[in-house]
Amino acid sequence: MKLKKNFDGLDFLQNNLVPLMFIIICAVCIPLSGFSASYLINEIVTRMGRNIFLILSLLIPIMAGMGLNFGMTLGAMAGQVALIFVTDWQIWGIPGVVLAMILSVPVSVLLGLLCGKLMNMAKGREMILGYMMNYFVTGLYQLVVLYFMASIIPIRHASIRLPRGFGIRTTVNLANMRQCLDNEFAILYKGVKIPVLNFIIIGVMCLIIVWFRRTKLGQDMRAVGQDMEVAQAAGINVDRTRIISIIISTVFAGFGQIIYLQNIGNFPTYTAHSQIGMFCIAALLVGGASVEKASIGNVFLGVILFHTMFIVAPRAGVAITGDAMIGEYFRVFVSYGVITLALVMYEIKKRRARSQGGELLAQAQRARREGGAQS
Amino acid sequence: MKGKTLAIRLAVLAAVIAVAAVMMVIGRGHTIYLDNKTIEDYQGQEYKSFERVVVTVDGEEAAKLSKRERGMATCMGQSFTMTLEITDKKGDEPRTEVVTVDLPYSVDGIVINLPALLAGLPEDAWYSEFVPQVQEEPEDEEPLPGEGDEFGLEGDLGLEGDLGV
Amino acid sequence: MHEYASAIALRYWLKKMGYPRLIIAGFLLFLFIMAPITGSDLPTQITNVINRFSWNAVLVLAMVPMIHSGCGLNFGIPLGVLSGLLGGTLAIELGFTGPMSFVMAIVVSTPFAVLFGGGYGMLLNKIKGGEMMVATYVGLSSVSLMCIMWLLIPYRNPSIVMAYTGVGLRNMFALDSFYAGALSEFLKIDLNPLGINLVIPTGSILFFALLGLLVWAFLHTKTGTAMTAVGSNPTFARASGINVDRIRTLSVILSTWLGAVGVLTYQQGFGFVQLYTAPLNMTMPAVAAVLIGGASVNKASISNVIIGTLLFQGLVTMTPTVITALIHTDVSEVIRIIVSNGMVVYALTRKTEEAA
Amino acid sequence: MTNNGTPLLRMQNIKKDFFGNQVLTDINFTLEAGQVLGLCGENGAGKSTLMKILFGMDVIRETGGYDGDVLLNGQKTEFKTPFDALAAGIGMVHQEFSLIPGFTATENILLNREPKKKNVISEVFGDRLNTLDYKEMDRRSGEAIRKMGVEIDAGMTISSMPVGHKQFTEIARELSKDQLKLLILDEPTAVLTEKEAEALLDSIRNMAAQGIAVIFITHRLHEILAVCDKVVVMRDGYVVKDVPAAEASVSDITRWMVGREVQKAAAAPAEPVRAENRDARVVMSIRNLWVDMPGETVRDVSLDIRDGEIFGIGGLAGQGKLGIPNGIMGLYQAGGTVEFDGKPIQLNSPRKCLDASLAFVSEDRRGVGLLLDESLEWNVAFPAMQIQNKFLKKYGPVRWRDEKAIHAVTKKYIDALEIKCTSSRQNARELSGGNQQKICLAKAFALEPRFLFVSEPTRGIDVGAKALVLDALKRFNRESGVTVVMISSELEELRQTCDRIAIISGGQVAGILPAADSSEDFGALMVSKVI
Repeated sequence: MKLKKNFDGLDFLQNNLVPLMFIIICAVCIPLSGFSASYLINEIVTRMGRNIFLILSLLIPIMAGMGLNFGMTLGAMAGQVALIFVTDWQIWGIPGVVLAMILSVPVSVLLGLLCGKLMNMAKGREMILGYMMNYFVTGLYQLVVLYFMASIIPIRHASIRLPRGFGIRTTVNLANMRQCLDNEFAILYKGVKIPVLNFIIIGVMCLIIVWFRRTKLGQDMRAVGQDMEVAQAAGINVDRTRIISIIISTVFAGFGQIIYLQNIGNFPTYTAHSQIGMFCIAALLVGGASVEKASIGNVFLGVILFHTMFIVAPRAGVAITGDAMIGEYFRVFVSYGVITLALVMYEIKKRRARSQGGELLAQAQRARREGGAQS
Repeated sequence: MKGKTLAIRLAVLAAVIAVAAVMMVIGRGHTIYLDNKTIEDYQGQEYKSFERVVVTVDGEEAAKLSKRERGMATCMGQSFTMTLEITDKKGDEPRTEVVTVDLPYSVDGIVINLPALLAGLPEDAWYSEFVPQVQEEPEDEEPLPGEGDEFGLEGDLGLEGDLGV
Repeated sequence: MHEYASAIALRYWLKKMGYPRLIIAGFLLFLFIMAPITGSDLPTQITNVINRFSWNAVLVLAMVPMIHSGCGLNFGIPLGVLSGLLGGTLAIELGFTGPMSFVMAIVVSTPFAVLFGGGYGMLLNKIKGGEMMVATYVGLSSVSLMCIMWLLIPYRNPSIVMAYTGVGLRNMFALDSFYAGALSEFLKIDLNPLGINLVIPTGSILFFALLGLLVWAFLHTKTGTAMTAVGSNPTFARASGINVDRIRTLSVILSTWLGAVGVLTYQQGFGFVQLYTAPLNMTMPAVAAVLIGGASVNKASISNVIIGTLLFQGLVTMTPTVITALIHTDVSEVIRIIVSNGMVVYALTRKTEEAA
Repeated sequence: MTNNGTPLLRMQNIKKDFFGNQVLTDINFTLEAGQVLGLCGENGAGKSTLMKILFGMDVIRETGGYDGDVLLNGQKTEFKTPFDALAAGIGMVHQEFSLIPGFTATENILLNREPKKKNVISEVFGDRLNTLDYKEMDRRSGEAIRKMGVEIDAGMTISSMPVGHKQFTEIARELSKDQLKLLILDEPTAVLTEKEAEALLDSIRNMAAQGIAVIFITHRLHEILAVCDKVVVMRDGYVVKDVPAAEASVSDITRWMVGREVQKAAAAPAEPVRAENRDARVVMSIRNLWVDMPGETVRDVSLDIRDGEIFGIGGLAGQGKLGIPNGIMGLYQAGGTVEFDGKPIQLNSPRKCLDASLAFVSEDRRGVGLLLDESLEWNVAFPAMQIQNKFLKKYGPVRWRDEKAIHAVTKKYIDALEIKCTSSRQNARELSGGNQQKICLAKAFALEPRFLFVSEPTRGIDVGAKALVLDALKRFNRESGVTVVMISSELEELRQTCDRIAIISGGQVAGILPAADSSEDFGALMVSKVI
């Protein structure tokens, strides 16, 4: 009985504008950049391994109708706090990663709870609120890490303290857990290193998300996401459901940040999280997701396209203009531009449905009159 | 039912804490410094350094030590096993020994004197803690997070000026 | 009974002021009291606050028209800043110097402001209700686009282009021979000869007063009245025959233009032009200031601007000296971040009677 | 089916007032299991308030509860929330759909009552992580649909369903509740095609046969006769008739619904229709108007309004009477032709209408009519200032607000309309409903229009204020010779105020009658074209 959808070229174009644009950009830039295929693939595979988990954390709030969770940065900060402790305690390798994840959970839950509560106070403005929460919580994070750590919160090792005696150095070195996940079971194939364990973790995460959609909570979130009032009337605790979705997202973002940073091997203590939200959201949108709909497929496609663009843009920029900076700026512009475009399209779509009712009425009237004239 | 749920939750919480504890033990990293130095006077006896020691940890060669040299290896967990290929005197056939040492949890860097260890002396003879030199940091290191702060008051806050990764 | 009534009055007043504002005002008062005790010179402090006020007030004023017409907080102010930067750099490129370059910078930036503001306004009309998020990203993407443009536009003036290559503008350049102090030097009152470290940049303050008066006057005209009505209840305005979209676009253009003038005022006080990603750093102080001054997401007045800028800039200038002296740690940066962003979060979570 | 002769539901002496405004008085009726009760009455007769009481809606409690008893199986019950009512076996299908658009019919039918399967994770994190049992869901929704007796596709998403199927999904949802004993259907056929309505009636019979009692509210009277066992007619908060359906006819019910006490009816038209109006020229002619106003769709309306008269537009809620002024004044998308004073009026442009000296007092005072957060002065003077450049001082090209003139005109209307306020600078939000309505009138009067639409001028205001508002309108009409079109749900009010009254039904003009005609005639028109 399903309505058959006619394939409408224009519609397809409109719905997939962003991915198509990116495919074109990549297609133009890859040859210009002059990178070898194995280098490019190796880079992309590495970046997929470290980034996908973070992006997956965005899916659940979208399901609950809370839009793109700009507040995922809160989870990233929780992950960083955990990593600082783990580094200080000298726990290395995979045990260190696991311990950091466990430690990040209470912090993430607390921040997610705060964020979720505030978002419930600002329904319809969740995204801008989450965006502002980043900066607000960044302030709190700096207060804790820069002033409380090693003064109130014990930090043993002088090597990660600032020379003045308290606060954490501007860079935290994760040399002892660098790529410990990436290297476990890694396969080297024609110059491409495949971080198998990372992909196993990502696979498990995908399965969890698929499973989660089939749980009662997942069903409630979908209901809340589509119509809060109906869900409320049916007895679903809307506010609580929304808070839970943000908490889940924050916790997963914390894990994601830990996976991300163990790959990099060190992180700038005070800025590592600041761009992560922007990147993940841009990548997700590039994969064809929108503010109200996103799938696991969008995540994978998005990571591949976005990172390809990111890798090749500077070199391609040099090839075209002879100035490396232009490529750098260009890729930043494109990431922001994509988010802007997605937001604008979402807002316009929300308001478009209206004007069609009138046409139908006029037609019905005409039909009635013609029918009357004939009889 | 309530009680059961609570019990299950507590059990899971305990399990998570246990995992964390296990991680703290098995993931504890130590740096081990191996000295091939002569101990001149331990209870009146002298233990000569070996001509040459090749240290292998986890199948990888960690150090090749001649006389009076110091090697380094890293280790996770509370015990450290190494395979030593020892040449006592010049021209001798190397002999192989496997040595396992238990490491104290709270110490980051451990110095082991190999001749003393292999002679089977008590712990205080071969073990000492590695104390890193206090590095005098240049005091002018910029402690503040704001990257754009070089203009005194002008690094106005907010949308961090740091575009890109 | 009498006490009871006054308690109600007090509570009403507290509610009207809003707790965050009172806390900030109280904190600032505390700083002023502590300043002499910690050994910092009060007149110097006051000079700093007034100076910073005179630099920033116009930027904060740029928030007002858009809030009035119901477009929300203008997170897209970088667009205005970019128009100002274009005006400033082009005026210098065209060879103007001294105070004349300031006038020309405003003149040159005006068409850009109208163009950018017009386009931006039309975009915002398409997305009524979702302005703030889109505005933020319009700001971000336009700034990153202009980063490319600063490199590509063929500027020639050696005092502003990059030293080695001669192509593309510098990250930052001094305005000494151009419009630095164009306003602040005008009618400057300097009490240093009398032994008091107090300097008042009269010209800058007069300039702000003039613009503030213009905005105030505009809000009293027929069109200004319509603008307020559009912000207060767009459906009412539409039923009263107002072209809501046109009024909103006008308010955005006005905000953008004020943003352009605002950044030029800032630069003449500061003495330097900062390009590339610097415009992004202009947003939060302005938004936070107007909110601290008592504005909400859909109501703002000139007095909000004055009070807010004084409070915010007071906080920004006083904390480093006073708090550092008190606890021997410079937490000012962190306090600034927490206060300004916390203020915005607070404003966003307050329920507003939506008339849609 | 009855337990020892106790009826399933007994309403005993139910009384309810909203802040002194009596809306229900001594309601008594009973309902047996397996019976279908048809409940009818005009808008405002108290049907929905009664159902809200029965269903335990929050509004009732928030406005001070009710008097009298609701007996369920002989037990006195009082529901604190709709969920209590649901638990007790009462289901209600509201007029507005309460469905999740992206869910399938099955998912909606079992919304928040999905059968679940336990798993390891849910043991730890709680029941909400139980997985859904899709097989069981399909089975249960299938069962509910079978019970209903109408075929709908359980796997189809709501957003791609025709309207009728959405309605059936809602009904199936109630039927899927095992404990369901009593089902309330509030105008379920309003959105259905004739065929679907027929199917619905069948399914009602079907449900009744299975022992479920049904309260069926509708304006389509023939449906009541076709399916109901008994008919309860309400008017002005009273039950005026409670008879077996077999003993009633459509015309009986219509009469009961609108019939007034003899003396009351006689008093209806306050003034006789003025003779000169009968052949006054037509000042506005409306042809084939359609308006896309959600909930008040106008389909095809043609009207001629004569100069200087007070013209009433009445009809049941949702039939489109409100759409007419909103469409003409450009607030909702409209089509057709409207001529004023011989000149065509451009539709979809509020400005053009106002320029042509038309004015409109909206039924949505808070949303459209007022600037709640601005002063009364602004509210009164704003449209006149913007449209006619009144209350402005000119300095060259600058047009400056003339606060003095604004103050004066506001003061004038505050006095004339006896608006109670502390000062003319008070914010409109702080006024009571009646005074807010008067401000809306003052706003329109300040425009000095030649033609005035007034939509629901007395909605939500108390009796004293009602009389004042209506008097003010009449005076405005008589003294300034302004043509007034008044739209109201209250027929009596129209008959007291207007010269002629058009009744809108189904988005079309059902007929135009002089105010002096009998209530029964109006009643018949009201339900004549209901869709």
